[in-house]
Amino acid sequence: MNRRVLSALLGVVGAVATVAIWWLATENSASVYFPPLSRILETAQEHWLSAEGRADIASSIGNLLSGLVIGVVVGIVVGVALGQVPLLHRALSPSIEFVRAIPATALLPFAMMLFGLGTEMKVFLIALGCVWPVLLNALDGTRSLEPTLRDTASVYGITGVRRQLNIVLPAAAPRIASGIRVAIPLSLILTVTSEMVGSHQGIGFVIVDAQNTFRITDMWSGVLLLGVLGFALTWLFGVAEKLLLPWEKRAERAR
Amino acid sequence: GGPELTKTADGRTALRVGIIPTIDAAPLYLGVSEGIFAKHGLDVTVHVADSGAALIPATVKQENQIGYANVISDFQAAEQGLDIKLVHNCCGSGADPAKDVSQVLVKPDGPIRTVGDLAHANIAVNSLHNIGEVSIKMALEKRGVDVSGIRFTPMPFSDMNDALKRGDVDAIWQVEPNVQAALAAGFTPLISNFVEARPEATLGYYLTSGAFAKQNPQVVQAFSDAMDEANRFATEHPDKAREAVVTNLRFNPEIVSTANLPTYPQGLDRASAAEYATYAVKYGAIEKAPDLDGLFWSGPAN
Amino acid sequence: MTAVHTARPTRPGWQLAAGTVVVLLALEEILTRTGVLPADYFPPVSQIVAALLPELAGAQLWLQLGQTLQGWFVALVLATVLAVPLGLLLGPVWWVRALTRPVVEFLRPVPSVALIPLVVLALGTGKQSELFLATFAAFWQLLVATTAGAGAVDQVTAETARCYGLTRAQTLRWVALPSALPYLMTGIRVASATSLILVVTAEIIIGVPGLGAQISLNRAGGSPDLMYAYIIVTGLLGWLINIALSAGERRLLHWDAANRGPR
Amino acid sequence: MLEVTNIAKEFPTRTGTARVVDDVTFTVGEREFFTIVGPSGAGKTTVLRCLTGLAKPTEGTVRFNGREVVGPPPEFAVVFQDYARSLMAWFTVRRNVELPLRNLGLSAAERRERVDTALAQVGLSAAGSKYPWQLSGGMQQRVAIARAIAYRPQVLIMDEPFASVDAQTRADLEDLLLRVRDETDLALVFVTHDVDEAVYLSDRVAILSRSPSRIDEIVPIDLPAQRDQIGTKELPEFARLRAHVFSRIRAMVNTAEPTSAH
Amino acid sequence: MLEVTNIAKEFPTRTGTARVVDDVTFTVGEREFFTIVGPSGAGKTTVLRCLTGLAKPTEGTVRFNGREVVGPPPEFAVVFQDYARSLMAWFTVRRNVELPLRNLGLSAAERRERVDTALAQVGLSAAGSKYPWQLSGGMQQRVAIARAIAYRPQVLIMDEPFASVDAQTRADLEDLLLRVRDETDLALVFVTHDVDEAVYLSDRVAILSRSPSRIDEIVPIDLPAQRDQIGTKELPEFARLRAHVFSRIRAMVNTAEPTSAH
Ligand SMILES: Nc1ncnc2c1ncn2[C@@H]1O[C@H](COP(=O)(O)OP(=O)(O)OP(=O)(O)O)[C@@H](O)[C@H]1O
Ligand SMILES: Nc1ncnc2c1ncn2[C@@H]1O[C@H](COP(=O)(O)OP(=O)(O)OP(=O)(O)O)[C@@H](O)[C@H]1O
Ligand SMILES: [Mg+2]
Ligand SMILES: [Mg+2]
Repeated sequence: MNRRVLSALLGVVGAVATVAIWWLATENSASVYFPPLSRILETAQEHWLSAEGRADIASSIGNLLSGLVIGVVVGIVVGVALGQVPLLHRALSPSIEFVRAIPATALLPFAMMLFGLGTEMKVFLIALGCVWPVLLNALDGTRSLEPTLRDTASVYGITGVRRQLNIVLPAAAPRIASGIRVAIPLSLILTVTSEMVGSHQGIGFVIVDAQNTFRITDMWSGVLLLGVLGFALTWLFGVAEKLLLPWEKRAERAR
Repeated sequence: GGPELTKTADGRTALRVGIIPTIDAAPLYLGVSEGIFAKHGLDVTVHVADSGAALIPATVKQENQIGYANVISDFQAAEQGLDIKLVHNCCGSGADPAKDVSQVLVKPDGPIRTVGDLAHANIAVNSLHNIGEVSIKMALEKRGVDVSGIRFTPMPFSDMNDALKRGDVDAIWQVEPNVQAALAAGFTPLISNFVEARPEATLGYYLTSGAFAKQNPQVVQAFSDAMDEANRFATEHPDKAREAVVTNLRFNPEIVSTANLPTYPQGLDRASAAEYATYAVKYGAIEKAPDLDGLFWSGPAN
Repeated sequence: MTAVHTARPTRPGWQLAAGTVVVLLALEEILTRTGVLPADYFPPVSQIVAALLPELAGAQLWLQLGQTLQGWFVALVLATVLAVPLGLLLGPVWWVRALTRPVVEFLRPVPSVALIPLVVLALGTGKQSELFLATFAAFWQLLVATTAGAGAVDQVTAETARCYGLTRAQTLRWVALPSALPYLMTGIRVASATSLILVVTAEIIIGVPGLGAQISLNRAGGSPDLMYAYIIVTGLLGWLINIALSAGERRLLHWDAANRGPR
Repeated sequence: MLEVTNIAKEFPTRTGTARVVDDVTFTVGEREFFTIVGPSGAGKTTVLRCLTGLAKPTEGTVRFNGREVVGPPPEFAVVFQDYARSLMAWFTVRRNVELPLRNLGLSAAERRERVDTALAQVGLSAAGSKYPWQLSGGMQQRVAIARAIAYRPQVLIMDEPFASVDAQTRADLEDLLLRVRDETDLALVFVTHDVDEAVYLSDRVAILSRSPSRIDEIVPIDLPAQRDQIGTKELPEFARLRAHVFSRIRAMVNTAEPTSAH
Repeated sequence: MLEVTNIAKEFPTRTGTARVVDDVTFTVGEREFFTIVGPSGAGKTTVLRCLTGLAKPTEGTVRFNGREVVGPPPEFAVVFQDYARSLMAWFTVRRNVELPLRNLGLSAAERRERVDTALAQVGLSAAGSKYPWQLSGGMQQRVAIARAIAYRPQVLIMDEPFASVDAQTRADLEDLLLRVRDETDLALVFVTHDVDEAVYLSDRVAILSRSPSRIDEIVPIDLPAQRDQIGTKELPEFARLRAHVFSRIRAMVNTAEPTSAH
């Protein structure tokens, strides 16, 4: 059988097995905190499929995607730039590391000060969180560019934008991709964080509100939805990656 | 089950009490520093957490034998089936609106100038469907304002002043000591929502898990007795109460010195809880009124 | 011509970095003093420093710093010890990867922050909750980095190992691990920040002792200066940690193209 | 000892499959020096990869001592054409050479001795503590050779192992191989583009046709067993064999895809 | 045109610096075919890197048309010894060859034409749409050569460009170089280990001593300008020059660090 089909099938098997285990483990659960999966699914269906739930999802996904895209683009651009200008790297790295270490929750006031309470603030916060893994990976990927390749570009006057697009980015692409794969779940986490303040809508809002009012089943249904979303986003990214980086399959060069 | 209680060398029962960092915690600290708990055979350590969302689970798990949550959170937790018992009043509103720890404030030059204007305001609260929302609506309704058009926006107290300044919200709900900062920023108080909602109400309770209460009724009683004393002490010595939060919670002494203090009432107040329950149902914070008999601890006899 | 010079890694040392930091701080000072940024809310550096200095002299700050540092370290080590062998062992086995992928991808985005009440219920409000949250978050990031790194082995190098009959364990140690190491070190730096952030967040929300608890206390107590002082200490801690990690990385990866000297 | 029977190899392409090796059969005996020559892109490397079990032939089988080869047998050592990538950048030269010896049950002293000998044999005694990327191309290639020799395999498979070394060093290394073969009963499968080298070293030379490749001819080299860089190459038989092999390769390069160099 | 004056190159090591090139001086004239030979590890690649401005000599200067070379001048093209790593795995062969042409202000049609010609010249017309990792070693090397030729530089610098191709293809490519030189006024700086090749192609052959290297001798090759694979190599002068260069290299290999092959 085709390896790809088999992979997908195995994935389904893994997923089904996990769901089954969860289902059985919580079937008769009386714990408030670990309700039966069946109840969680019911709640999820009730809320997330309603008009209100769909609006929550839409608003979160909108913010999430904008933040993620901005974070990824800025991360790549800055990372690739810093990777090639060691002076810049040295000058900025303490400041970068400083900002990076501050929890998003502590940066919330700052984001609010800059953008008020609206969508911009949330997008900013998400982008700010997603930027780091992409930036660091792009930076390191650029720095370890194969020296012979770097020399080739120099010799043939492949400079400027052309060098970035044709040499540096493809060479750093596998690293950048791994950075993006870390950024995707971060964007979901930050969507939740950003909706803790000043919002009336969104998946994060629903989760936090449920948490504050001890509606744990509702909270689980939100967490479940986040998982599904994260899985979908990662899967989509995997597809995009295969299309954008076809040469990477050389790793599995004919056996 | 639940973890075994440990005793100190001199035979006192070690008790961990969870609290959130507000002025409400003053009697608890005084109880420790003034030896009140020791007198009742308890060795209390205070554990501070940012929100009730973490405190109630820790209490249910009996990691903190005693916890704290406001009256609405208590109802919500009970409604969701968390096994809690309210043990003692923590803090309450007095009868004098001028001394309320809680205010709804607006910008002097903002869109909202009068209490009536609040009917269509966007008000910042620290958490939706909670005490702020319920008490504001209660207070406004008592003033004859239609509350159906009010919007609430959640954010931390510390962010509210700026949000109001920027115009992100029309009004903010602040509790002490943040009220002082808001007044210093030039904002105008419109209503004293705790006092106006219901004077002499209990707003927050010390609670424990039902299982713990069942197993250690004497300890709970001792705590309750000690809190009676500690609350009385705090009421009689407001300066010491202020000092307690400055020392223990590192509150800014200047701000605390001008801040209003809540009342620290005796025993367990059911009447105000019943009234809050009614309104909480009305405003959708809970679905149906809790069984207060089950929720309130009724002494070691049971 | 736009001659592209081979970048010669000049080492202006810390002066340049420090200079940039000073410039940025001065900028903040000016902006808040002139009122471009609201000063009563976002205090000028000088004010924050003034609040910080007495703390530096006392024991409190260092005690809390120690707590946070310990949490960060234990969580990072735990996450590394769990994720790296798993990524290296499972990464190359395609069917294991296929089997576990949906579950992994599902668990990864679950925000630790949303799990706090559950974690508190299961583990309490002590250090172990903080460690669980931080390890949970850092684990996935390291797993991704390791899996990507495990796929980065040069084909000829891998075949060399096969030809010379290196055992699976040897190939892992001598070929797969060093090949993955550049990815891994980047992953560790990302995860280190995550771990620190979650430790501090747990301290803020659950009240586990540490810098976060101080941030939370000072916020509640209406002392923004002190709150920012502690936030800055957190940032500085992250910065110092990164310096240490980078130095370790340069030693460990001295053979990597990124760290080879001038040519 | 080593039997290659009717192997073929296809690679998947966008539009189907490309048949790179069509039908190749040969055997290599004990202590034999077997060389494969052929035009660039003929499929020599592909055949070697099948031989070692690194690639699975689409058709046909490879057997070593009667057992089918499915993965690299521990008795084999390989020097890859892409030698630079076969060295581990994170290990010193010594460590690179020593690595495969770990599984042979040798004492540390024995390992050290083998490494020292091999490095000396390829003229790299002084480079042991350097890293591969600090070496010249030819030096890297010699490290790969030293590694293979130190391993003391039963079968040594080498893909253009002397492409990057100077003529004198090359001659030295050629003689080294012959000597090692005599001393340790080694069989060699060797790929080279240097026809002189092929004839000088080999017991038999297989000429591969252009891809999809078949064995064009297997030329037995009936030169005296004791080879000598000057004496052997002066023999008329050497010149004849050399000319023969060369003309076969030339014929194939020129017929199939003419370079426009003419 | 190209003047290399007293260059030296040191590399930092753990214990100080290693002097790899000690003192090298030569000039390359217009249309000259200048070849550098020397033992493996002599420093040939290092000298070429200084020449192109990819590395900065520790001492001495390199001038091209009077200007000091600090980075690769646009008039240069280079074929690296490590050819496999100089190709971009993410581009097809065509794209790899075409990329440098983008800066030359050519129309798409002109670019295509140049790429087609160059690929045909190295015998890879059929491989244009393949990826580098789908090619054999020798084919990859020819892609790198095609890229350099399509660029039509004023100075072409090649580091063992024919190491991985068969003898016939090699001869074809050698003649291709000579032809391109004649047609486009190209100057070549060439490194090879094949002494025949060096003498056959060059106007002058520089022999580099072992590292820390100096120029041992620069041998003018006074063969008729019009070279021919058979005719030229039959000239007695060719044999003499060949023997002379070979003996110099041999002397150096054997004196400095004797391989234990003897
Ligand atoms: N992964 C692959 N996918 C498609 N075609 C391939 C692949 N690998 C090799 N080929 C093709 O197989 C043919 C033979 O390649 P191989 O490397 O075996 O040649 P070779 O005889 O070793 O040549 P050289 O002497 O140049 O090294 C080439 O035409 C090459 O394009
Ligand atoms: N980055 C480096 N660090 C230290 N030493 C180096 C470095 N690069 C090269 N060398 C040393 O410089 C010397 C010359 O290397 P170079 O690559 O120039 O030789 P070469 O003449 O091109 O040899 P070959 O014919 O084998 O390619 C070698 O001894 C090598 O070890
Ligand atoms: Mg080959
Ligand atoms: Mg070289």
